[in-house]
Amino acid sequence: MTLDAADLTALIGLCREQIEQHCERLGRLDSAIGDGDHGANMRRGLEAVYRERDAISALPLPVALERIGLVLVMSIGGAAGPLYGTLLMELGRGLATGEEEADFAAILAQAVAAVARRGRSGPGDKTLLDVLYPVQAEIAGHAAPLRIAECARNAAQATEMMLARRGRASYLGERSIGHEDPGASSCALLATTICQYFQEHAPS
Amino acid sequence: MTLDAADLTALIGLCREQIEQHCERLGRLDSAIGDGDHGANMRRGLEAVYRERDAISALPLPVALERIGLVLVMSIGGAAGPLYGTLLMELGRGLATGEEEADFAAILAQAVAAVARRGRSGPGDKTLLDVLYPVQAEIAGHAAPLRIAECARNAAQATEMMLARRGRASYLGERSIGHEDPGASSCALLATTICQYFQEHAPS
Amino acid sequence: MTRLLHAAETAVAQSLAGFVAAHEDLVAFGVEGKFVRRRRLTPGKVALISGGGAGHEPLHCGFIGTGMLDAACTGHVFTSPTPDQILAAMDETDTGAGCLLVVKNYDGDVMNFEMAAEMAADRHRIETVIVEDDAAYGPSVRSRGRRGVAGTMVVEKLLGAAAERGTDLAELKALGEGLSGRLRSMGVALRGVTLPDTARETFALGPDEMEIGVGIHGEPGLYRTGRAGPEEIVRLLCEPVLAQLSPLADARPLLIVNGFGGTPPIELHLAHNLTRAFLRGQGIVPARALVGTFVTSLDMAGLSVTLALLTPEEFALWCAPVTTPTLVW
Amino acid sequence: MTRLLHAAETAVAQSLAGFVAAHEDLVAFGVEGKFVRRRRLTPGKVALISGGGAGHEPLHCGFIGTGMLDAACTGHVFTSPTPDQILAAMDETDTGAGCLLVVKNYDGDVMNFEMAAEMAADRHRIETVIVEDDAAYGPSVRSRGRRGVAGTMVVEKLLGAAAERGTDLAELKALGEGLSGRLRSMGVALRGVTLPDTARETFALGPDEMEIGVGIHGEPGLYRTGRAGPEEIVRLLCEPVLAQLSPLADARPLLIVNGFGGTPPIELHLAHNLTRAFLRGQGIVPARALVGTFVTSLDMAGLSVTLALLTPEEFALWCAPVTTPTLVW
Ligand SMILES: Nc1ncnc2c1ncn2[C@@H]1O[C@H](COP(=O)(O)OP(=O)(O)O)[C@@H](O)[C@H]1O
Ligand SMILES: Nc1ncnc2c1ncn2[C@@H]1O[C@H](COP(=O)(O)OP(=O)(O)O)[C@@H](O)[C@H]1O
Ligand SMILES: [Mg+2]
Ligand SMILES: [Mg+2]
Ligand SMILES: [Mg+2]
Ligand SMILES: [Mg+2]
Repeated sequence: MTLDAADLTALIGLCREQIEQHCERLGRLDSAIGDGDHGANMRRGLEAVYRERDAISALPLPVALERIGLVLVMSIGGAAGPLYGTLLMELGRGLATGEEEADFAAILAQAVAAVARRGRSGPGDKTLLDVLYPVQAEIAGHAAPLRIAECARNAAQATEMMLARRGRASYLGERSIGHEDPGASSCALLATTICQYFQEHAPS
Repeated sequence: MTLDAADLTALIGLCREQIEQHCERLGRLDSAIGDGDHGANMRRGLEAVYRERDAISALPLPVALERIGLVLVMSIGGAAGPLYGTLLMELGRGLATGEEEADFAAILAQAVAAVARRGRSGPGDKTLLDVLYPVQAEIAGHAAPLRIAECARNAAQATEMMLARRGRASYLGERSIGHEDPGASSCALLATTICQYFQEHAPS
Repeated sequence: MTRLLHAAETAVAQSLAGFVAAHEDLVAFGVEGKFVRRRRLTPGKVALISGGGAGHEPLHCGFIGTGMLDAACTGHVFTSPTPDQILAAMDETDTGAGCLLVVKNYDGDVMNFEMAAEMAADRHRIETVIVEDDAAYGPSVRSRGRRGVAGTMVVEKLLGAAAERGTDLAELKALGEGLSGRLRSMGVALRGVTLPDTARETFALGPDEMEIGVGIHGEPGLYRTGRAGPEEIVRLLCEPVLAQLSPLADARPLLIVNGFGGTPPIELHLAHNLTRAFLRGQGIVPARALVGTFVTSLDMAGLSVTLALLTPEEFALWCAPVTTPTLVW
Repeated sequence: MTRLLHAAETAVAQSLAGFVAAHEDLVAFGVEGKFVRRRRLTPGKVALISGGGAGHEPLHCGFIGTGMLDAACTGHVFTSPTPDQILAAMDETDTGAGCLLVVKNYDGDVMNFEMAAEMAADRHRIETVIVEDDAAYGPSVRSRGRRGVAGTMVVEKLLGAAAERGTDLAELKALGEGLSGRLRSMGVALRGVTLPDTARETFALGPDEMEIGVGIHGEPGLYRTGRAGPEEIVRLLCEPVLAQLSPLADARPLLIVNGFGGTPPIELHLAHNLTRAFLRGQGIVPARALVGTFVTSLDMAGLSVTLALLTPEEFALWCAPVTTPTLVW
C-alpha cells in the first residue's frame, strides 16, 4: 500500500466531501446524546485540511499525516479534535520511525492506543474507539478494503446499544442507549471513504 | 334613589362576583392592545373592597363611596386604580357636600370630569370614559336602569372601532382599532351589574 | 410556560425578598415591605425615588444605592405601584431636601405617582421627572408623549450622581428634563412574553417574525415584519433613534444595549458589536457603552438600543462612582 | 429561533469583539484574537488561564481582571478551544511564575488543555485544576468524574484572589483541588437550547415538562419529569447538592443562583428566596449569596443552584476585591 501526492489530494477531497454531506446527520446524532456540534466540528476540521491540501500532499507521507493531525487538532476543538488529531499525528510519527517495510497494522495499533490514552477510554465506552479497534483488527488480518468498510459501518451501528462511559453522552447514563455514537459514526464514514478509494484504485 | 347598608353590601358582592367571572376575558382584551393585566387588576381591587365590605357598608353613603375609591386606588395600581378610585372618591365627596336633594347626575358629571382630568383624556380616546360619558347622560335623562345598562354595553362595544389616544393601547396607533377597550369593558360590566340590581330592587 | 413564576401575586413579593437578601449590605425593605430603600440615607440629600410595575428587573430596585436611587416602589407584574407605597417611600427617605420622583411615562405610573404627590403635598417638597425615551413613536394620534423604556436608567444614574453632589430639587428636575430630547431607545422582540397569571402570551410571534418598536410590557410594537439578519435588525433599531435625537455640539455619546430578559449575553455582545459598526458608519463613536440585561420585559427575547447624547457635564455624572446591586464603578 | 445568532462560526468572534469593546478599560484581545486577556498583567504573579466553548457567557471572559483570570480562550459554540489558543494565552500572560489552567471537566476541554500543556511543557511551568461540581451524577457507569458547571466561577474567584496575593503554582493547585468535595451545583431546564448553526433544538421540552440535572450544553439531563411548582423545583435541585457535599466544621456556605440565559432576574430572585427557605429548613444560612446570569447555556430557560462550603480562609478569598466585567466588589 503506497500513497502518492495525487492519492492524498484525492483522499482529502473525498473525506471533506463526505463529511460535508453527512454534517447534518452527525449533528443530529450528537444532539440526541451530546451537544449537537459534531458535524460542524468535523466539517471545520476537514475544511482546514482541505485548504492546505496542496502543501500537505507535497510532503512525504509520514510528515503529511502528522501535519493533517496537527491541522485537525488546531481547528476542530471539542473532543473530536484531540482524538482525530492524535490518531493522525501518531500514525505519521509511527510511519516515520518505522523501517521501510514496517507493518502498517502495528503502527495503526499504536496510534489507536494513543487515542485511547488521550481519551482515557477503551473498548465498549461508546466512542470512535469502538470503530477504530475492529478496523485495526481487520487491517491486521489483511482483509480486503470493502470488508474493512463493512466492518466499520457495523461497528458504528453496534454503538447504538452501548451505554456511554466517556464523552458527553456518559452523563446520560441509561438514556445514552439507543442512539449511535456520533464520533463512531464519523469514524466509520471516513474509514469507508478511504477503503472505497483503495478498492477503486487497487494498490499498484 | 337611596342605598342602605344591605344594598351596598349586596352591590359590592355582585360587582366582585362579576369581575371574577369576567377576569379572564378582561385580561384577554388587555393582551390584545395593552399588557394583559386589566382582569387581574380589577379583581385585586374588588377583592380588597370585598374584604372591607362590612366596615364600608356601615358608613354613610358618601363616606362609603369615598372609602371604596381609596381602597381601589391603594390596591389596583396601573391606570385603572387612579381612574376608578378618582371616580368613586369624587362621587363620595360630591354627595357629601351637596344638599340632601342634590342632583345625582350633576355630581356624577363632576366625578367623570375628575376622571378625565386625572387621565388627561376625553371622549373618543378609547377608554373607560367612553362608557362613563353616555352613562352619565342617560342618568341625567332619567333613563330606566335597563336602558342605562344597554347603553353602557353599546358604548363599550363602540370602542372597538376607535383609535386609542390614551393608555397603553395608544402606542399601537392604527393597530389599536378592532379591539374593544378593556377599561371600557370593565366599566360597562360594573354599570350593568349596578343597574340590574336597581332594576330588581326597584328604588323604594 | 418557561417559567417559575406561577402565581404572580405572591411571586413578586417573594422575588423582592430574594433580591433584598442577596444585597442586604446595600438595601433593605421599607415599612411593611411596601418599597425597597438604601440601607443608609445621606441626610440633606434630595431623595431620589422611582418605581413601576414588576417584570422589569433589575430596574428599579437594582439601581438603589450610593450614586443612584434612594428608594424604589414595585407594583404587581406590569402594573404601576399604588400611591400608598410611594407615600411610604417619601416619608421614610426624605431627609429634608425634598423628593424627586422618576416616573416612566405610562398613564398608570404617571397617575399613581401624581396621586401620591398630591396626597403628600403638605409634608414633602416634591418634583417629578417623566422619562419618555422610546423612539417607537410613529405618526400616532396619541395625545401625550413617548413611553419610558431602557433610557430610564440613564436618567436615574445622572440624577443620582447629581443628587449625591448636593444638587437641589429644582436643579435636578431641570437636569432630568433637559435630557429628554437627547435620549432615545428602540426595541425589538423575537419572542413575546407569557404572563405568569394566565400563561397567556401577550403577542405570539411566528418563528420567522419579529416585532419592531416594542415596549417593555409585552404589548405589541410599532409593526411586525419578517425575521431579518442581525445587521438589519440593528439598522431598524438605530435609524429611528438617530433620526429623533436632538443634535448636540461636543456630545459624548453613551450607548446601551439592553436585553429584555430572554436574550443571553453572547447575543447582546454580538448586537453591541454590530451597533458600533452601524454607528461608526454614521460618524458616531460611543464615549461609553454598557451591555447587559437592565430593563426587562419578563422573559421576552429581544433587545433595545439606547443612545444618549450627553454634554461633558452629564457625561461626568454618568462616569461618577456608583454602588448599587446592578451597577458598580 | 428566538435568536440573533444566525451563523455561529462568525457570530462568536463578533460577540467577543463586542465584549472587548464594552470593557476595553479592563480587557484586550491577545495575539490574532486567539484569546482575551487582562489589559495590564502583574509581573511575578501566576497566570490564571481558563476557557471553554462559547455559549456560556459571561463565563469565562467576563471574569478576566484583577482578582480573577488573566486570560480566557473561547472556542466555537459548545466546543472546547483548540490548543493553539491556549498556547498563545500562556505565552502572552506567563510573567515567570507559571500558568494555572482552570478546566471544566468535559473530555474535549480536558484533552485540548492537556495537549496544549504538553506542547508548552518545555517553556512554561503549568498546573491544571479540573472543575467537577455537577451534582447530576447518578448511578452512572461513567469512567471519570462530574461535569464542571456554575461552580467554575467559585474556583476562578478563589484562585484569582489567591494568585493576586502571590500564592505560588503548587499552592494554587492544592487550593483548587481541596475545594472539589465541597462544591456542588444542580440545574433544571424549563426550555431547551436552539443551536444557532442548525436551528435544531438539542432537546425539546413539552410545556408541562422539565429536565432535571442538565448541564450547560443543551444536552439532556438526568431525568425528565412533569413541571412542578417553584418550591418543588428548588427542592429537587438542593437535595442532591446537600447530599453530596462533604461536611465541614465552621463552614461559610456560599450560595449561587445562576440563570442559564433565558430566565430573567425576577425569576432568579424568586428561586433565590425559595432556596434560602429550603436551606434554612436544613439549618443552613448562606454567608454570602450571588444571584444572576453567570454561566449560561445559550438561551436555555432554567437555572442552577450552587452551594460551596468554604473554610474561613476560602471565604476571605471569595470576599477579596475583584474588578472584572462581571464581578466588581
Ligand atoms: N474520552 C473520549 N474518548 C474517546 N472518544 C471520545 C471521548 N469523548 C468523546 N469522544 C468521542 O467524541 C465524539 C464527540 O465529538 P464532538 O461532538 O466533536 O465533541 P464534544 O463532545 O466536545 O462536543 C463522541 O461521539 C465520541 O465518539
Ligand atoms: N389616560 C387614561 N385616561 C382614561 N382611561 C385610561 C387612561 N389610560 C388607561 N385608561 C383605561 O385603563 C384601562 C387599562 O387599565 P389597566 O390594564 O388596569 O392598567 P394598565 O394600562 O396600567 O395596565 C384602559 O383600557 C383604559 O380604559
Ligand atoms: Mg459534540
Ligand atoms: Mg393593563
Ligand atoms: Mg399594567
Ligand atoms: Mg462540543
